[in-house]
Amino acid sequence: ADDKPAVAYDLGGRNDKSFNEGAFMGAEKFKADTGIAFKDFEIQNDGQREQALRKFAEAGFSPIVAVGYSYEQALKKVAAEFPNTHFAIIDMVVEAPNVASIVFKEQEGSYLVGVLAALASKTDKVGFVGGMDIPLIRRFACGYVGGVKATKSGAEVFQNMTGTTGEAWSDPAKGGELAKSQFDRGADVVYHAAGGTGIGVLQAAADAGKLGIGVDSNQNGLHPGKVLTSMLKRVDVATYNVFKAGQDGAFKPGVTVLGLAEGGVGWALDDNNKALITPEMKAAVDKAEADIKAGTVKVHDYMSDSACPY
Amino acid sequence: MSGPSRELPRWVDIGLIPFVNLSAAFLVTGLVFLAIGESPVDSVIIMLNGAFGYGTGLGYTLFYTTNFIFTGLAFAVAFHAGLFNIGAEGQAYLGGLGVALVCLSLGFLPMVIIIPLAIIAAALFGAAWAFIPAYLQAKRGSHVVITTIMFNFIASALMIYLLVNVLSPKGSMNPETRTFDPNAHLPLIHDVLAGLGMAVARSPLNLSFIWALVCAVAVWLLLWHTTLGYQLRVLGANPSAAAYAGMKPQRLIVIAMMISGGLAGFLALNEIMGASNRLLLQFTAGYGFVGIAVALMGRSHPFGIVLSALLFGALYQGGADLSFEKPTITRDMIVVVQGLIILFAGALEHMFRPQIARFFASSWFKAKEA
Amino acid sequence: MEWLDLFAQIFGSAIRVSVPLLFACLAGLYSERAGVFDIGLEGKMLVGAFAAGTVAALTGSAWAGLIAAILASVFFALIHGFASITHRGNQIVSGVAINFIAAGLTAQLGETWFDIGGQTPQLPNDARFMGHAWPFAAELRGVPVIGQIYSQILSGQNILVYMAFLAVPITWWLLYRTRFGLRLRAVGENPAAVDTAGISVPAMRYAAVTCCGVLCGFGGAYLAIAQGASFIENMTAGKGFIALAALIFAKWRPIPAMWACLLFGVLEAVANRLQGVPITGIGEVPVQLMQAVPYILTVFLLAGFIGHAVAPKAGGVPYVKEK
Amino acid sequence: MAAHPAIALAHIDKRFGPVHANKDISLEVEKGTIHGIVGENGAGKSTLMSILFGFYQADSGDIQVDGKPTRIASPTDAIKAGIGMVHQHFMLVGKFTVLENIMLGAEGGFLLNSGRAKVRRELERLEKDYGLTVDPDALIDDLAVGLQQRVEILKALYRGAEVLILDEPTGVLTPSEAEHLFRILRQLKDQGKTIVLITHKLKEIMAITDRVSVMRRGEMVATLPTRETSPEQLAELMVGRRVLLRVVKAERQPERIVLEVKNLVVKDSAGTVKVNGVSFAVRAGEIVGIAGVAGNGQSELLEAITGIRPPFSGEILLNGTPLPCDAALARAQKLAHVPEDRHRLGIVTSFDACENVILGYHGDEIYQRGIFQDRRAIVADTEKKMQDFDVRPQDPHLRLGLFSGGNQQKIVLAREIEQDPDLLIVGQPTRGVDVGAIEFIHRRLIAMRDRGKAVLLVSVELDEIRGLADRVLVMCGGNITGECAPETSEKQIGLMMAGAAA
Ligand SMILES: Nc1ncnc2c1ncn2[C@@H]1O[C@H](COP(=O)(O)OP(=O)(O)OP(=O)(O)O)[C@@H](O)[C@H]1O
Ligand SMILES: Nc1ncnc2c1ncn2[C@@H]1O[C@H](COP(=O)(O)OP(=O)(O)OP(=O)(O)O)[C@@H](O)[C@H]1O
Ligand SMILES: [Mg+2]
Ligand SMILES: [Mg+2]
Repeated sequence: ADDKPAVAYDLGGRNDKSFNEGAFMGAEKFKADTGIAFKDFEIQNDGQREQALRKFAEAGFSPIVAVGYSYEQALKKVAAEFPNTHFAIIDMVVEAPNVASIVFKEQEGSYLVGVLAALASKTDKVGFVGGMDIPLIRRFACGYVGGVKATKSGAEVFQNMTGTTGEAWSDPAKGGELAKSQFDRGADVVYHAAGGTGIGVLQAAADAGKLGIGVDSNQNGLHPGKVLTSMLKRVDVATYNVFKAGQDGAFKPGVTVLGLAEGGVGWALDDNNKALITPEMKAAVDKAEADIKAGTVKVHDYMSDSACPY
Repeated sequence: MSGPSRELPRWVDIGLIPFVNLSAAFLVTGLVFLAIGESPVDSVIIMLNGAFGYGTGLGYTLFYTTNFIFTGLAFAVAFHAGLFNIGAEGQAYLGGLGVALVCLSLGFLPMVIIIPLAIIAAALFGAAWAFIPAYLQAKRGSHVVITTIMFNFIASALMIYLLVNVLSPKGSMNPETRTFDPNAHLPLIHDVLAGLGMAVARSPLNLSFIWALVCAVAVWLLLWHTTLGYQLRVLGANPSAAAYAGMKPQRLIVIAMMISGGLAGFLALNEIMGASNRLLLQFTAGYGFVGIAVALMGRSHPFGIVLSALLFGALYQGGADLSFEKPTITRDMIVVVQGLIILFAGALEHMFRPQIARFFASSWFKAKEA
Repeated sequence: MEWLDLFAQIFGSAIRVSVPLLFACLAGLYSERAGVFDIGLEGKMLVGAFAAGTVAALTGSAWAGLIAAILASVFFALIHGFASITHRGNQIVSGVAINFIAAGLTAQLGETWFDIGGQTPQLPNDARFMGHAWPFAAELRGVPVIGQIYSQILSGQNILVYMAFLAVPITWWLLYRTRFGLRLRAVGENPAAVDTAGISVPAMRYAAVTCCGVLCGFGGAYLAIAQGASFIENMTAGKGFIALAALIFAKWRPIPAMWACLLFGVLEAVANRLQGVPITGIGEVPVQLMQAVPYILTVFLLAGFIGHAVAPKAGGVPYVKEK
Repeated sequence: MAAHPAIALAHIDKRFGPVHANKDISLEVEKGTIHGIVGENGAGKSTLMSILFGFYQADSGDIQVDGKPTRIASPTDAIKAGIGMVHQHFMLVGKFTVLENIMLGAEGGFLLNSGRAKVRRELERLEKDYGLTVDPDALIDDLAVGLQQRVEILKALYRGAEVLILDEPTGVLTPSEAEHLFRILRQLKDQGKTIVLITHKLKEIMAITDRVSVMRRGEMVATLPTRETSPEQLAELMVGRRVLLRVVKAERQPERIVLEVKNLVVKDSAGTVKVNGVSFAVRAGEIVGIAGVAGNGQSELLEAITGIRPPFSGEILLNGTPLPCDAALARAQKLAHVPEDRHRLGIVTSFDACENVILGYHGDEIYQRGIFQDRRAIVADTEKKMQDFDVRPQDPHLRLGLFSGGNQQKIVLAREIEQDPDLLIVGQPTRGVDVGAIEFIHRRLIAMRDRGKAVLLVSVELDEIRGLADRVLVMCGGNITGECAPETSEKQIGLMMAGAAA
């Protein structure tokens, strides 16, 4: 069959500087590498998820990458209707013979930036601003706290969630306010896992002369010198791999878990933040990374028991 | 004694003027298309094809139409009673809660029992949410426009709370309920027709479409063929006359708003019980507000409402296809078009009337003198 | 001592949060006091925010952004005026239309022009209104009460914050001490009286909706280029409606409008701050409840349980001379 | 003529859609005189004066003020030309003070402060010159109508009006307030001001004007020196033919009591007492008329009896049983009601005639078929009533607003009378109705009486009361100030209307 890959983004949209943008970058890279064009679609409301997937399938696209756990129900339905089309979903497990599920060990990446945050903090107080309050984001938070506490056991971590609905992903003003309230309480580094809302968090950090930590994509460049690092969640790699497998006729259904060892998560070091990362910090985070890969340090997965032991 | 000289012919009033208003809205829309560098003509073709050109598209069009019939009727009933209910959004939201509670808790019952129960629940919950603003308007004179706006927001907060903290299964990422048992799914039209040996394309179009048409007829009968409807219309046209005639305005206000809220609640039958089969956040997606435009376009008459709901349904579905085909056009464009229609067909409905009236007055004269 | 700090922090946050509410609320005040109801505050702020974000990004100037925001918002205000003053359309319907058009158009144009998900580009600091610390703010931070108020609340805000609070006495003065205000209030109470006094009712009402547009423009600019650093789709997120609630809560008067906005601001700041923190005796208050409080309060007020809000008499009714 | 007339209107023409409100009207008003304008409702008096004041634009015609051709395109122009107007409905802002109302539009600068002082000074002067006393800091809403009217006059004088137009100024006044007003008007005239006075009350015309113009159906039919005319002549000019002031009716003996009102107290929505402990009875076979200046509690009395407004205290008995405050139950107990204000209460102008014919009786069994309304029965009933009352056009499906005023009133009367009630309550039965229809309506009312029904009639037209009623009750200030026979002289009744005990 001729190769017609497609991506359906989540509500944040293709250019959210974060999660969805990762998928877009992966698809773009695939296009650049192979010359094969792809089609993508930004939904505007929940009702369109099913319609978008069905339209892609009807038009003969395959593989189709659904970006985000919210596609679960829609994908279940549509995948059953189109058994010969290949689908992939990110951040969620959908069990169907024609669906590949890709999930990440966000806790591991978050642990690493937690280590960096603890070392960079002068006040021994750091913050976390989540987007929508869901188990997935708690998993980020928990890994982060783990990293901080492992580095400075006395450090304090403030946690805020922006909201409980989809809008929590796109409310930068609120994100900024939450970050400021954490700065007021003494925090000097704040990590966000809040999609578009996080733009406000990083902005507030930059405005206040504190440090932010980006998420998903490399956000170091948003405020050079003001973003300590970014927790990378390689949605781009995942998307690329799905497309590539589709091209090679090697589509593999089932669950793929991408952690540190698999290169699915990590932290970003580039020109924008290299002045912020001291050699000691780099050494510490490299060690933590090695420990996790080796299995000597196990980062707790919040979603395994809905609890965070740190 | 002269005849009805100031009157415009009826077809002008309910046909030509809305058509002219609509054309103005589409004209401006065309300009917006040009402004973003898209051909309006191409876009219209894509939209028409998307809305009517193939089975699934038509199914979606009618699916959206169903929503608009419900919210349009909801607005119209209150409007005839002189009440401006812009709370359909919240009432529909609560209607969803009613439907979900029935479907979640009674999913083991046979479908023939669940469906009427869900209809009742949708109406009751929607009506209950309309009751408070109605009561406050009737007894305390708080303006229903403002209170229903406030109640939209309160409904939203309440539903978020319930979905996040009470209704969503543990460990789930989305604040939404589990999927209902199959018995509690409204049959999809394509499944029903398949059962009858007719193959039509898949779409979320479901039995609530029929229910919407039934409601339209029922509203028509209610308003123009029952004493209650008569009283509601008197209340709307001349509240003092209603008091003079011994009607109970306070009670009528509450009744009108509750009927309105109940109709809005039916939106949930289509969206929740028919399409998504689970209760989710913000499923009302602005349909309640668009209902105002639908009703105004349809001159607050059920049959007009069905037609204008079809127009808005086509716009929705055609717009979805358009944004799918043309990456530069987002769904927001459809929001713009809706806004323009509301503006021209609603707020500016009198703009072209004097000119049209003058035209007819003059040709009237000519005909008379000839 | 610590609770004083907490108080200062919450209040500082409340001020930042209440600024867009205050702009929109005063905007609505001009319009509604003149008898033109406006539920399109939300939409006008949104186009203001979009214009500000766009122009500030293109020119690199915050002031150019502000002017653009005002112009765009006034344009939409004039559409509302055209429908409800010139053509005597239904003001509620017109407001709904404005909100729809604004929401759709900003997102679509943002997407068309910038292609970054309906946003405008991230602004550098010198294209924004930045806060400036007042002299000795840092030094006085430790001084209880006065120092805290000075350094954490008064100092360090951006210029639009000061403008918002300055707009309150100005509005009061205009409304109650000038010819313009007298006529504006009269036209919202009895337009026929204004008409027979030889004053043009449409002109007064257009002037009022223009004021409304200007202030909504300020509110939008604040969101996009002062508090935030770009326009983001639907970034007003219901603030226009909270402002409307505040306006009713203030019974359409400027000084109480400020208190109402601050009250709603404090509610949000407290909600942000207390998130997830159980309160002794009550347990954890759901954030949703906190978010709904402004609306619930307004309903209570409208129901006459806390005072009584009487709208301007001619509000919402088009003025028809030859009936 | 030596001096120019203060006002000269020439060939003024004005249409409102199909209504030809002013047809080629010319009028001259001498300087320093009081000029009366009379005419039936809808004759076009207000329209003409609104054109002079620039509130409406004439379709054609010219205006001269003080001999100079003047274009009056807006009230501003009129004010500049020295014309002031006191409208039929006051143009005041209720929530403003007297001072602010007077300033509005003449603030004298951007800031209010300086203007305020000037208004105060000016008010003091006007008070001294004309005895026009009002508290400048009182809220308009708190003032009695008479004082509100004074504010309107002050507004005009403050703006330097030389010509003052008053549109039905006494309709809302008590006789003593009206007397006070006339004193002020005479004083103004003595100071050289010109006054145009619109009124329905021929007595007032005779009492105060120097010249009088009569309008009929949009036309100016005559302008006469008041000295040389009589009320009879004016009435004839107004309606276009001789008016029968007497209605022919046979003697009848009243029978049992149908309606009994005991110590009724009614308050309005603001809480002021409007009916102050009124008692009376109406018997079968008699028409009881209630006379009085509009606004003396008659409306509230009717509303209380018919169940629209809950009484504060007192008792209302119909056929011996207490009448609950419920318009529907009152109808069920055979009480019919033709309301005073037809447009506000009696009809729904946007509905078809047949839908108006069931108003109030919409629940009646004959209009129902199962759970639905029986459209056919309703239309048939409407056709019958239209025929009986000679309603034209005889189209049950025509929108009521498209019938003329007289025909609208006939539809209301048909609806109420044909119910064959025991008690008919009628307010202003012939307001805005032409003479032909007046006679018809009067005959139907008398026929009711002759069938042994009780009729309670409220009208501001003394002639109508005296012509129809078997007994006359006079109301003033919420009290019944007297009862008299219809033959009692107008002067005597007038005295009672002013509050003097009989
Ligand atoms: N603004 C208007 N629009 C349409 N028709 C109007 C308007 N004003 C007056 N008319 C019509 O013009 C005619 C003359 O009205 P006008 O008010 O001048 O009568 P009037 O002599 O003052 O009556 P009244 O004694 O009842 O005050 C009436 O038929 C009336 O219905
Ligand atoms: N506001 C209006 N809108 C539409 N048509 C009107 C309006 N006012 C009057 N008409 C039309 O003009 C005609 C004349 O109305 P008008 O009230 O002047 O009648 P009339 O000659 O005074 O009759 P009557 O003596 O029965 O009152 C009516 O038949 C009616 O159809
Ligand atoms: Mg008049
Ligand atoms: Mg007439």
